[in-house]
Amino acid sequence: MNEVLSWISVHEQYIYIVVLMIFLGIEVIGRVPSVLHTPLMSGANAIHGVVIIGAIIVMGKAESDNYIALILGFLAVILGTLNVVGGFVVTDRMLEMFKSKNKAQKANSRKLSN
Amino acid sequence: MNEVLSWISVHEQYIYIVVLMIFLGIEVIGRVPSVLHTPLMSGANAIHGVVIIGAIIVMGKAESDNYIALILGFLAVILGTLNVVGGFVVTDRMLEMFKSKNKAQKANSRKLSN
Amino acid sequence: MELNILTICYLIGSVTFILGLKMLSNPATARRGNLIAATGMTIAILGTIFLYKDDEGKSLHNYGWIFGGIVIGGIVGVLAAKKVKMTAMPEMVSLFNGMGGACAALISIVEFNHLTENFATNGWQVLTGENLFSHLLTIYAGAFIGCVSFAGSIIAWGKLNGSFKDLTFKGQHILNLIVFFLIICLIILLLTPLFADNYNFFYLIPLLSLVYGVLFVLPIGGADMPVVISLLNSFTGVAAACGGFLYNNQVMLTGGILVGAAGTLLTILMCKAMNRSLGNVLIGNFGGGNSAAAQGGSGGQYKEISVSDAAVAMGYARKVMIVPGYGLAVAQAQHACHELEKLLEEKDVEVKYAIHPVAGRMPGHMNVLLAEADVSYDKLLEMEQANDDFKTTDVVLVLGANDVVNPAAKNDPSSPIYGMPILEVEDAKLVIINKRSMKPGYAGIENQLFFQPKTSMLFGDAKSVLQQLISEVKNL
Amino acid sequence: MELNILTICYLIGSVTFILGLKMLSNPATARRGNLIAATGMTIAILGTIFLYKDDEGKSLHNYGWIFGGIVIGGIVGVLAAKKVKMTAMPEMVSLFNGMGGACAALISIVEFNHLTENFATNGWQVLTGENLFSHLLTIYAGAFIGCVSFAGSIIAWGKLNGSFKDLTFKGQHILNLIVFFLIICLIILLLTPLFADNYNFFYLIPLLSLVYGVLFVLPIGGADMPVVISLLNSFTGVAAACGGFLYNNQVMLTGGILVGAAGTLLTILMCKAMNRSLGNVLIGNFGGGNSAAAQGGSGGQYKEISVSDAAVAMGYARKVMIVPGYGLAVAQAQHACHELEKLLEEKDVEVKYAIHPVAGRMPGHMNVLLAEADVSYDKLLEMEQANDDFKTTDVVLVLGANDVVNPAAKNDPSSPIYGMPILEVEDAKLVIINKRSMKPGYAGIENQLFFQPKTSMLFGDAKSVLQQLISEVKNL
Ligand SMILES: NC(=O)c1ccc[n+]([C@@H]2O[C@H](COP(=O)([O-])OP(=O)(O)OC[C@H]3O[C@@H](n4cnc5c(N)ncnc54)[C@H](OP(=O)(O)O)[C@@H]3O)[C@@H](O)[C@H]2O)c1
Ligand SMILES: NC(=O)c1ccc[n+]([C@@H]2O[C@H](COP(=O)([O-])OP(=O)(O)OC[C@H]3O[C@@H](n4cnc5c(N)ncnc54)[C@H](OP(=O)(O)O)[C@@H]3O)[C@@H](O)[C@H]2O)c1
Repeated sequence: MNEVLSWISVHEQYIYIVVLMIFLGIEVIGRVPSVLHTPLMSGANAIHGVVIIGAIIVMGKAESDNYIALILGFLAVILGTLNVVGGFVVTDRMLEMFKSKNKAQKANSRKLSN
Repeated sequence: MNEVLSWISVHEQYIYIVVLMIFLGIEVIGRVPSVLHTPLMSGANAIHGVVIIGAIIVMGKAESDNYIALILGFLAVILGTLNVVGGFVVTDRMLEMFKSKNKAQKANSRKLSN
Repeated sequence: MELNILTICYLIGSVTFILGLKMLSNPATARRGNLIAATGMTIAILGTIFLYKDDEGKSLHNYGWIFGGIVIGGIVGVLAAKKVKMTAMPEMVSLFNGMGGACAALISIVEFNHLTENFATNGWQVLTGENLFSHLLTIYAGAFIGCVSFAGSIIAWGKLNGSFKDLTFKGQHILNLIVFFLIICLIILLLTPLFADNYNFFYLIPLLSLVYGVLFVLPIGGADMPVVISLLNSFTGVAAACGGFLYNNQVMLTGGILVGAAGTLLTILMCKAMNRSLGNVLIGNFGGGNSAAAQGGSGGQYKEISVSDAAVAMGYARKVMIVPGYGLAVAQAQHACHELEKLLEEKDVEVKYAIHPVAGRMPGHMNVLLAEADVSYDKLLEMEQANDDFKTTDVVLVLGANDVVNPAAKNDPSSPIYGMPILEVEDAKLVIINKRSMKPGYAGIENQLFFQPKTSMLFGDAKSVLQQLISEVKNL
Repeated sequence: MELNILTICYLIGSVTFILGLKMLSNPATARRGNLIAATGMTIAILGTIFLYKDDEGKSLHNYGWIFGGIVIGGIVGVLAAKKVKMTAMPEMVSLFNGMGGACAALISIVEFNHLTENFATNGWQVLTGENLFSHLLTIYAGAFIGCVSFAGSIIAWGKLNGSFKDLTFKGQHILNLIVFFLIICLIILLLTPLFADNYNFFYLIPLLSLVYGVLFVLPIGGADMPVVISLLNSFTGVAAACGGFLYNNQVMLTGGILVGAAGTLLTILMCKAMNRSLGNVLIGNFGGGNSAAAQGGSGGQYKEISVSDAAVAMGYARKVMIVPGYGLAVAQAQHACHELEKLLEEKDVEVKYAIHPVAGRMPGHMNVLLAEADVSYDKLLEMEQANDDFKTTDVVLVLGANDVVNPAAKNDPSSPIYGMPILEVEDAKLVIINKRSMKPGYAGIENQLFFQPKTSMLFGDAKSVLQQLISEVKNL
C-alpha cells in the first residue's frame, strides 16, 4: 500500500499527463457523427503507430553482435512503419470519399445561413 | 535561445501538463449555451480560488517573528477563502434559479424521445 | 507517507475541477458540477493544511492564523454571496475574482521578500541558474497578473454598481500601452542581475500593475463589464497557475490553467453571443458611451398607444407574448410583469415570454430575473421556439428591450449588430413597445421596428406602465 | 542541445495528435486532421532518429537497419493501403493495428532480454526498488496487451475476409477467463523476485497472450468485427503508452493514452449506434451466428412483385427513394444501382438515396460504397432528412437492407433492436424490397414490414435484379 502511494507520488507528473490525456481523448471525439466512425478509428490506429519510436530506439541501441535484438528490433521497425504509414494512407483514402460530401455540406450551410 | 531550450527540456512534464490543460479547458466548455455563461464564469472564478493553497503555504511557513509575512499571508488566506467560498456559494445560488428549468427540460426531452 | 496522500488529494482536486467545469457547461448537470468542484477544493485545502511538508520536511505551523483567516473569509464570503441580489451577481463575481487576484499577488510579494532575505543571508548559492530564472519569472508574473486582475475587478465592480462612471480621454490607449511596456521592461530588468540595491524596484511591479488594471478597465462601457469580468477571471486563473509553478503544486497549476483557458474561451463566446469581437469590447468604442445616440429620433413617424387601449388589446387577445429586456431589469418590474401575466391568464389569454439569450446585461439575465418573480419555466420560450410562435401571436409586449428586436440585425449589413439572431416580433399581429423615450439601447443604434405600421409605442417606466396596465386589465 | 530540440519535436507531435484527432471527428476538417497528425508523427520520428541520446549520452547507431526497416515498411504499407478495395478497409485497419500491437510486444521482449543480460553481468544493483517494479510492470503489460492486440487483430482480419469462421463451443468464456487469470498470475509472480532461473517464464506471457487474443475474438460474430477492431485499436494505444513509460518518452505516452481513451469511447459510440452494449457484442450472443433465424417465415402473408411490374412502378413514379443495405454491398451492386438511377432520372423521375448510419457492416459503409460508384453526394439523404421525404415518395426500393427498415425498432419494446432509429419507409406509397429470401438480417429477427399491404417482395441477388430492372426500364 505504502509502496503504491510513494510510487504515485514519484510519478505524479506522469499520472497527471495520463489522466489529462484520458479526459482529452474522451472530450475530443465526443460528438463524432457515425459516418466518421471508420475513418476516425483508422486515424487513431495510425496515431498509436507512434510505438515505432520505441522500435527505433531499440534498434538504434542494439549492439552489433546482439543478433536477437537486431532481428527483433528490425522486425519491430518494419511493423511499426507499416502501422504508421499504412494507417495514415488508408485514412486519407477513406476521407477522400467524403470530400465531395463536405463541399456539398458547406454549400448547404452557407445557403442556410443566408 | 539555448537557455530557453534547456529550460523547456527540464520542465518538459510541466509544459505537457500546461498544454494539455489548455486543450482541456477549451474542449470542456466548448458548447455551453449562453444562458449558462454567467454561472460558468462564476464557477470558474471559484475554481481559481485554489490559489488559497498558496496562501496557506505562505502563512504556514512564515516564521513567527516575520510580521510582514504573517500579516500579508493572513490577508492572502482571507482573500483566497473569500474567493473560494463566495464563488461556490454564489454559483450555487445562481444555478438554483435554473433548477425548475432543468426539470422541465428533462420532462420535455423525455416526451420527445417517446 | 503524508506527502503521498497529499499528492492524491491534489489529483482528486484537479480531476474534480475538470469534471466540475464540464458539468457546469450543461444545464442538466451544472449544479452538481459546482458541488463536485467545491468538494474537490475542500479536499485539496484540507490536505494542504494537514499534510503539507516543505522541502526540508517541516509541517506547516501558525494554524491559528490559518484557521482564523479561513473562518473570517468563509463567513464573510457566505454572507455576501447569500445576501446579494440576483441581478447584482456579476458585481459579486467580480469582487470575488478581485480577491483571488489580490491573493495571488500577495503570495508573490511574500515569496519575493523571502527570496531577498535568503539572498541577504546566504548569498547567491540558494538558487542558481535556470531555477532562479523561472522562480523569479513566476514571482513577477504572479504579482503583475494578480494586481491587474485585482484592480480591474474592483473597477468593474464599481462600474456595475454605479460607483464609477466611464472615463474616456484622448490618448488613453497610448497611456495604457506605455504603462504596460514599463511593467514588461521592469520585469526583464529584474530578471537576471538581482542585487541588494535593486530589490526595491520590485515593488514597482505590483504598483504599476494596479495602475494598469485601473486604466485597462476604465474606458470600457459599463454594460460590457460581464465580458471584462470573464477576461479578468481568466487572468486570475493564470496568476493562480504561477503560484502552482512556484510551489511545484499541481492542483494550483492545473486549476489555474484550466480556468485561464476556459475563461478566455468563455470571454470569446460571450462576445460572439453579442455579435462583437473581443477587441471591439476592449477598445470600448461601442456600447457604454452610447455615442451614436444622437442620430436617434430621425427615423420617421411612429404612433403611440394609450394604456387603456393596450390593456384592451391584450385582454381580448388569444395569445400574448412578452419580450423582456434590459429596461425591465433596471425598472425592477419583474414582479409587476408576473402579476399582469397571471391576470391575463385568468382571462383565458395564453401568455408566454420570449427570451433572447443576450437580452439584458449579462447572459441569462432574463431567466434569473423572471425566476426571481416565480414565473414558471414552461412560459419561457427560447429564441428559436419563440420565433416560430410569433406567427400565431396576437399581441407582443416588448418591455424595455430594444437591440434584441431590432430588424437591422437581419436586414442592414452596415449595422453594427448585423448578423446577431433576433426575436422576430414583426411576425405577430400587433407589437406594443414599452420604453421611456425614443432613445436607442445598448448598441446605440436606431430601431426601424418602432416606425412600422404594426408597432405602437407605450412610453413610460416599465414598472409604472405595468402597474397601470394591471389596473386597466382588472377593470375590463 | 539536441535533446532539447527533441523534446520540442515530441511536444509538437503530441499536440498534432490531439488536434488531428479533434479534426478527424468533424466531416469538414477530417482530412486535414489526418494530415496534421501525420506531419506531427513524421517530425517525432525524424527527431528520434537524428537527435535521440540515451542516458549515457550516446546517439543511436545501426542507421542502416533503421532506414532499411522504415523503407520496407513504408513501401509495403503504402502499396497495401492504396490497393485495398474500399469495402475491405476495416480488414486493412485491423491488419495495421495488429502490426502496431506486435511492434509494442517486440519492444517489450527486447527490453526484457536487455534487462536480464544486465542482471546476469551486473547483478541486482542496475535497477532497484520502485524503479525496477514499474519498469518490469510496463514491460509485462506491453507484452501482454501488444500480443493480445496482435493475435486478436489477425483473427478479426481473417474473419472479415472470410478465412476464419466463427467458432463457438461450450465453456468458451470460462476458458478465456482461465487463460486471462493465468497471465495475470504470471505477471504478479514475475514482478518481484526475479532470478536467473525464472527469467524464462517471462516468455510464457507473450505466448499465453497470443492464445488469449485468439480466444477472445474467435466467438464474436464476423459482422461485429468493426467494433472489435476499434477495441483492439485502443488496446494497442495502451501498449504504445507502456513503451512511452518505459523510455520516459512523452510522445509515445501521450499518443498511446490518447488513442486508448478515444478508442474506448469510439467503441462504445459504435455499439450505441447499433443499439447494443459493448458486453453484448463481446459475449457474442447476437449477430454473426444468426441463431434466431429459424423463427423466420412465420410472420404471415407477403406478396411478390415481378421485375417488370417493379420497373413500371418506378418508371412512372415522380419520386423514387433507394434504401441501400448490407445486401447491396455483398452483391457489389453499387454500379448497377447508379445506372438504374441515371436511367430513371432520364425519364424525369426524381431519385434519392436514404442512408441509414449503420446500414451495412461498418459505419459509413453506404457512403463509401456509393461514392465508389460515383453517385453524387446531393442524392444521399441522411436519416432525418430521408424520414421527412418518405411522405412525398411514390416508390421506395429497398436493396438488401433489412434491420434498418424494421418497424419493430419503433413498435416492439421486446425486440433486441428496440430504440434504434430506423428509416420509416412505410410512409411512402409503395415499398419494393429486394433480397434473396425471407431470411432475417444481421440482428436475426423478423421484419413485419415484409407482410404489410404496401410492401412487395422482389426476390433475387441485388446485382442481377438491378440488371433486370435496368433492361426493363429501358424498354418502357
Ligand atoms: N446579456 C448579455 O450578456 C449582455 C452583456 C453586455 C451587453 N449586452 C447587450 O445588451 C443589449 C441587450 O438588448 P436589450 O434589448 O435587452 O436592451 P437594450 O437594447 O439595451 O435596450 C434597452 C431599452 O430599455 C429601455 N429602458 C431603459 N430603462 C427603462 C425603464 N426603466 N423602463 C422602460 N424601459 C427602459 C431603454 O430605452 P429608453 O431609454 O428609451 O427607456 C433601452 O432602449 C444587446 O445589445 C446585447 O448585445 C448583453
Ligand atoms: N454499419 C455498421 O457499422 C454496422 C456494424 C456491425 C453491424 N451492423 C448491423 O448491421 C445491420 C445493418 O442493417 P442492414 O439493413 O444494412 O443489413 P441487414 O439487416 O443485415 O440485412 C441485410 C439483408 O440483405 C440481404 N442480402 C444479403 N445478400 C444479398 C444479396 N446478394 N442480394 C440481395 N440481398 C441480399 C439479406 O437477406 P437475404 O439473405 O434474404 O438475401 C439480409 O436480410 C444492422 O443491424 C446494424 O446494427 C452495422
